[in-house]
Amino acid sequence: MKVRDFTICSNTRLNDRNHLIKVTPVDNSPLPEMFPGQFVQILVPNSPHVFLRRPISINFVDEKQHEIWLLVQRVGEGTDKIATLSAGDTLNMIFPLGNSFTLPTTKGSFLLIGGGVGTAPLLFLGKRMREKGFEPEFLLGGRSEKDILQRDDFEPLGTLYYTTEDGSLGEKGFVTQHPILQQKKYDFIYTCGPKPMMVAVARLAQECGIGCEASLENLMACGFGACLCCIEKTVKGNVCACTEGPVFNIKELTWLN
Amino acid sequence: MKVRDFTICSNTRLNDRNHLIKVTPVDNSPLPEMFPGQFVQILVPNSPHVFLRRPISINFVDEKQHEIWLLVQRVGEGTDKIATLSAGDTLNMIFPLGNSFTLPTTKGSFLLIGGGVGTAPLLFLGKRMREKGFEPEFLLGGRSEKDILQRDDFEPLGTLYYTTEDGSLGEKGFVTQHPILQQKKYDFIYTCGPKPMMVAVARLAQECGIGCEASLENLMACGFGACLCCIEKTVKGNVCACTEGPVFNIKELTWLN
Amino acid sequence: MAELNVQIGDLRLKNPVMTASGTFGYGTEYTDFMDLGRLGGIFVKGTTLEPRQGNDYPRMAETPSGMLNSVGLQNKGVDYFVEHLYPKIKDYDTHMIVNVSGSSVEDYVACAEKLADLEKMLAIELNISCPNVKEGGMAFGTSCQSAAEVTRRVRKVFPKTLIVKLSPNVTDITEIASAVEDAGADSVSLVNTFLGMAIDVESRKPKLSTITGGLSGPCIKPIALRMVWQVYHAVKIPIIGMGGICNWQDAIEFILAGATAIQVGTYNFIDPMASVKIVEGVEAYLDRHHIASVEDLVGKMNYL
Amino acid sequence: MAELNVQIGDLRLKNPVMTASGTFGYGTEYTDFMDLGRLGGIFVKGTTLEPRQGNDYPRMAETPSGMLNSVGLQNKGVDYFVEHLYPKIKDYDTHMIVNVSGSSVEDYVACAEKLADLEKMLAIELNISCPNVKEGGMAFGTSCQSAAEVTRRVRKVFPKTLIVKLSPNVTDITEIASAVEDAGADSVSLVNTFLGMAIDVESRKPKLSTITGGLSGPCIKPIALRMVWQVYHAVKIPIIGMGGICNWQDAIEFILAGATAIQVGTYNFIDPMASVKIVEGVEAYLDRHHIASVEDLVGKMNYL
Ligand SMILES: Cc1cc2nc3c(=O)[nH]c(=O)nc-3n(C[C@H](O)[C@H](O)[C@H](O)COP(=O)(O)OP(=O)(O)OC[C@H]3O[C@@H](n4cnc5c(N)ncnc54)[C@H](O)[C@@H]3O)c2cc1C
Ligand SMILES: Cc1cc2nc3c(=O)[nH]c(=O)nc-3n(C[C@H](O)[C@H](O)[C@H](O)COP(=O)(O)OP(=O)(O)OC[C@H]3O[C@@H](n4cnc5c(N)ncnc54)[C@H](O)[C@@H]3O)c2cc1C
Ligand SMILES: Cc1cc2nc3c(=O)[nH]c(=O)nc-3n(C[C@H](O)[C@H](O)[C@H](O)COP(=O)(O)O)c2cc1C
Ligand SMILES: Cc1cc2nc3c(=O)[nH]c(=O)nc-3n(C[C@H](O)[C@H](O)[C@H](O)COP(=O)(O)O)c2cc1C
Ligand code: FES
Ligand code: FES
Repeated sequence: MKVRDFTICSNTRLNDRNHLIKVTPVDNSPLPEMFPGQFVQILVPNSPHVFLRRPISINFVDEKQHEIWLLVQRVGEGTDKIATLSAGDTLNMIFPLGNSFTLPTTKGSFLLIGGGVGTAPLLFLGKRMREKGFEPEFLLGGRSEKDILQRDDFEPLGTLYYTTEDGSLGEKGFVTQHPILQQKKYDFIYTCGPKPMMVAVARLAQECGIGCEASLENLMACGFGACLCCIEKTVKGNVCACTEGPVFNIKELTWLN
Repeated sequence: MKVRDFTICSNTRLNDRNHLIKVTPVDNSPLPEMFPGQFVQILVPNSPHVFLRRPISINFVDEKQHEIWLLVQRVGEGTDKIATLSAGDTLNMIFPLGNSFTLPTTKGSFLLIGGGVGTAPLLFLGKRMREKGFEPEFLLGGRSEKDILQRDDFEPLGTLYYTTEDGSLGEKGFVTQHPILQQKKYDFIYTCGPKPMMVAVARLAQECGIGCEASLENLMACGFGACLCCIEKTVKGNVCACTEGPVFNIKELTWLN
Repeated sequence: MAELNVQIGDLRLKNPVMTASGTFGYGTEYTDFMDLGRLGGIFVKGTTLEPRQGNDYPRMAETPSGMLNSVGLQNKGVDYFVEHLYPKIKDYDTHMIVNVSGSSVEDYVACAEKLADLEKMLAIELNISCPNVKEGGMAFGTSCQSAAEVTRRVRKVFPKTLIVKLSPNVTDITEIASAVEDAGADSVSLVNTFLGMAIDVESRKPKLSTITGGLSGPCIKPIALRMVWQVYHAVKIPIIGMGGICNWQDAIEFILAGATAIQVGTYNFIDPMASVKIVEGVEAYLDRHHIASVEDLVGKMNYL
Repeated sequence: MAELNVQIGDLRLKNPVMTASGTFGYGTEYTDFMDLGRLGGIFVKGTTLEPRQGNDYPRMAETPSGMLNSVGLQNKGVDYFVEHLYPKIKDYDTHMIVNVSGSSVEDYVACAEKLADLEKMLAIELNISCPNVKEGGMAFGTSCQSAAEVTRRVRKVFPKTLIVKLSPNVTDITEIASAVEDAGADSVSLVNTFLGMAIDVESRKPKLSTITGGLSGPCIKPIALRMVWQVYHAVKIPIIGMGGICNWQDAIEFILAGATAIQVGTYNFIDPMASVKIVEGVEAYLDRHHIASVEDLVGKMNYL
């Protein structure tokens, strides 16, 4: 874990609520090794009402450009202030934080299911899987076509399936209603998105006997194990989502009990 | 009094600590009548630590351009945030606030003594005096030449005298040491600047039997008479500097008792 | 359109949004900014039997999300109020409520008696919680006995709506609330300011002439809200909640916690129109949530 | 270079800057960010006789310039601490101090007894002020009698430096401070969190699973500072001050008000290096003001 200032290289608005922000260390210092599922804690600048840092997933690590990508959805003052920064502005981050998705060890079929801005860590995961010779498939869901983010970035990584609530892209409905889930038997599912979606995915995975990891977005104060505020109830008792998570195997969680 | 959003037309850095900011109503609405000595209360944007508004004098009203000028010295987070705004940014202000300098009613010789950023309201006062046919003279003091602000704007309004602590412009020393004060008998002095300077000016005026008004910079919470925090002890008891001031005749003050 | 009326003692307020004593002058200071008739009520500056000059300058210090003040009840006394201020404000289209302060029980009683005679003064707020005066003030509000005593004595001479304003600087605010309820208060308002201080590290001097002063603003909101919730479960009389309210969300929080009405204080300095905006925001919230009357929301926090 | 050493009971601290219990884990969480040896001391997480799971999620809510928490003393119990954690932390080059919590006097005593045997544990901090547990906790810290009682009983079994941590949720903190001083405490630390709450207006649910929780951060600083100043004038034992300290200016304020040492709490979450920066800032301040030792500054606020 490090605390470091980053320069914003670019800030691209993807749709009305989502921004893709690419950052590089101010001092050009080397980036430590980072793993898919890990996150950063951002000090929100210029904000009258935000006191604590804000956790944001590592969306992608571009080693060549020496950049970390962050996908930020504006939901309140913190994400708003972050999303309105411009190229050249500085951002202070604690990083990398948390555990990470478990990469497969044997060949198989893998589905990465993301909803809304929850697709963020799946891009990085897909890339790493691809690099290790796996063939990830992606099932991305959103309210409508414009809510499916970074399609161009996902494209080269594997087969893409979509669901939208209004049917404007892919199947109409929720991710768990996509026919591919009936048609194909996956070996493992990775998921990140709104909690109701992840619970539905977890239920489906359990029913079909498919292994599944989910990335949680519990409220956090510190992000590095000091405050014990972010706990998730697991079969082993309360554990910190920021250090023992944010990625959990659904078998450890008590969601379905 | 009104609360209104203003657009920043320009922000010019005058020296390392001082900025001249020109603003115009966002909605182009007419400006109410304003008088020299009055001030505005600025809502500081983007500031994590500033809670209350910040009082700033009306430096000048440019009727033609429909602009109010503000001279802002960076001394803390509030003035810092204001000074780093750019053309196009919005500023919310309550204005105009306070009483004003008393314009002369009969011809005579008048000296306007300002120190540092305290010269701010004297530009507007000098302009109004000039318009009414009076011939104001100005005695401006600062640490060194670069601290004497807006010389070009003062130039057309009347004779200028300077003192600087390092002698880089005009006489070396404090304003009260300028020889003109010995050479010439003024009918009235107007002053604004650091309190020790104003006290020295007041003492000198009293000794020489010259009438004198001073503009105070008491700490303020509201700026419009509601909180009773900004009081000045006067011969009539505690009064609000924001409504019964900021301009006081030195005879009302208890500074010299 | 949701019903905004609420009842405090004998007062029917057109809406639950009022302004807090010491932050709204006599209302007149705000007429440039709004139509005062939009408000449920206005609590005017703390008024004492004798005129008071208040404390020395400096009386104010900014703090994180708040401010300290040590005004010390500067006012021209109740007689001046009755003669010169009351005539000016009595016809505002809202309830004008005087905040009565004192340094002895006799002071409170004498002051309340004079105000009882004023036709348009339908309520007073007994300030037994001012931290900025040497004698009396907060001392009355930090013991059940003295709080009850001053309430009982004022109750005898003041037949109209009697609101008692509680101090948060206590171990258990519910005890004090119950004591003043038993002593005849029609309503409690809470909270007054928290005793705090600040030091300038370069001069090493306190930032207030009185060393300590009263802390107000959003910083105190979580504590004030907790106290309202506790008092709601301890008394039957209506509660007027305050402490850091800046917007309609804050107001709704206090109402859910158990406040029948609320007061906006410090935030008036920052946005003089805040109280009127809150009236609008509360109304829109009720409509959006299909709640027929604000009274249906009082104390209706959902439990997890 | 100014002298930064200060004395708390039998402890000689290399500097007055420590970190607050519950905000600094067991120190290990911060080793990536700093050399722990730069600190005067580290107060580890609240430890109880039996393991505790703490309260349910959600346990945290952001508030203006602060946060509410209701962690509820989640910890693996004193035996686990002694066996598994103490060996890991005992050789850090700073004082490690355990924050001892309990729900009965017997708990506190049993816990303190076990810690008394640890060679490198030179002090404990008795937490009689936790607002987030159903039984005991804050209840001990809000009455002189129970505060004195638990202090006296622990004093008997714990011969090393005994620090008692006070609750700010009281009418008169000086009474409690005096009571624990008389009962044998070597030092008092203050303040713990203020009891507060927050409600989500859309769901109308409390933001914490426990409804109320402890408020910390810069928002409470003015009140905490006032309490330190009051206690300084009431007791002779050294005071450890805390509540919203974020930078060296805040630390100097507390020292001027009467704190011999300070603790940094919530702000560690925002800037994990804050405490080390404060050590540097305090030193620079002393040098700039030509003050030979930080002990010369304790309680040296100038009066107006
Ligand atoms: C490990 C982790 C990774 C995350 N990754 C991303 C990411 O890559 N991109 C992204 O846009 N967001 C991500 N989030 C969520 C993001 O942290 C929150 O949206 C953000 O903190 C909200 O801050 P705010 O000030 O904008 O909104 P606030 O004003 O604080 O809150 C606005 C609304 O959002 C809710 N909210 C706030 N924080 C959370 C949270 N942590 N979980 C659920 N609801 C919340 C609040 O209850 C409120 O209703 C992540 C969260 C975690 C814990
Ligand atoms: C009627 C009036 C007119 C003013 N006109 C101008 C003007 O035209 N241009 C200008 O630059 N400034 C003016 N000031 C002063 C200005 O308001 C303060 O400098 C500003 O509020 C400081 O805010 P800050 O957040 O930058 O500094 P803070 O962080 O609040 O304070 C920084 C330092 O400045 C001191 N300070 C803060 N406010 C005041 C004050 N009101 N008086 C004296 N010292 C203060 C503080 O004690 C502290 O030492 C005026 C003040 C008043 C009352
Ligand atoms: C400058 C100032 C003056 C005050 N004067 C009084 C007063 O005279 N009487 C009183 O009962 N409360 C007084 N108060 C307290 C407020 O009425 C209110 O109880 C408190 O500020 C908390 O609300 P807030 O956080 O919304 O400001 C004063 C507060 C401020 C900030
Ligand atoms: C998340 C959290 C957990 C805490 N846990 C404890 C604890 O276990 N024992 C204790 O005595 N104080 C605990 N505290 C209180 C702090 O030690 C400190 O007294 C308080 O937060 C005030 O200081 P601050 O404003 O600098 O945070 C905790 C505070 C926080 C924010
Ligand atoms: S967020 Fe602090 S322990 Fe996880
Ligand atoms: S600043 Fe509020 S009365 Fe003057």
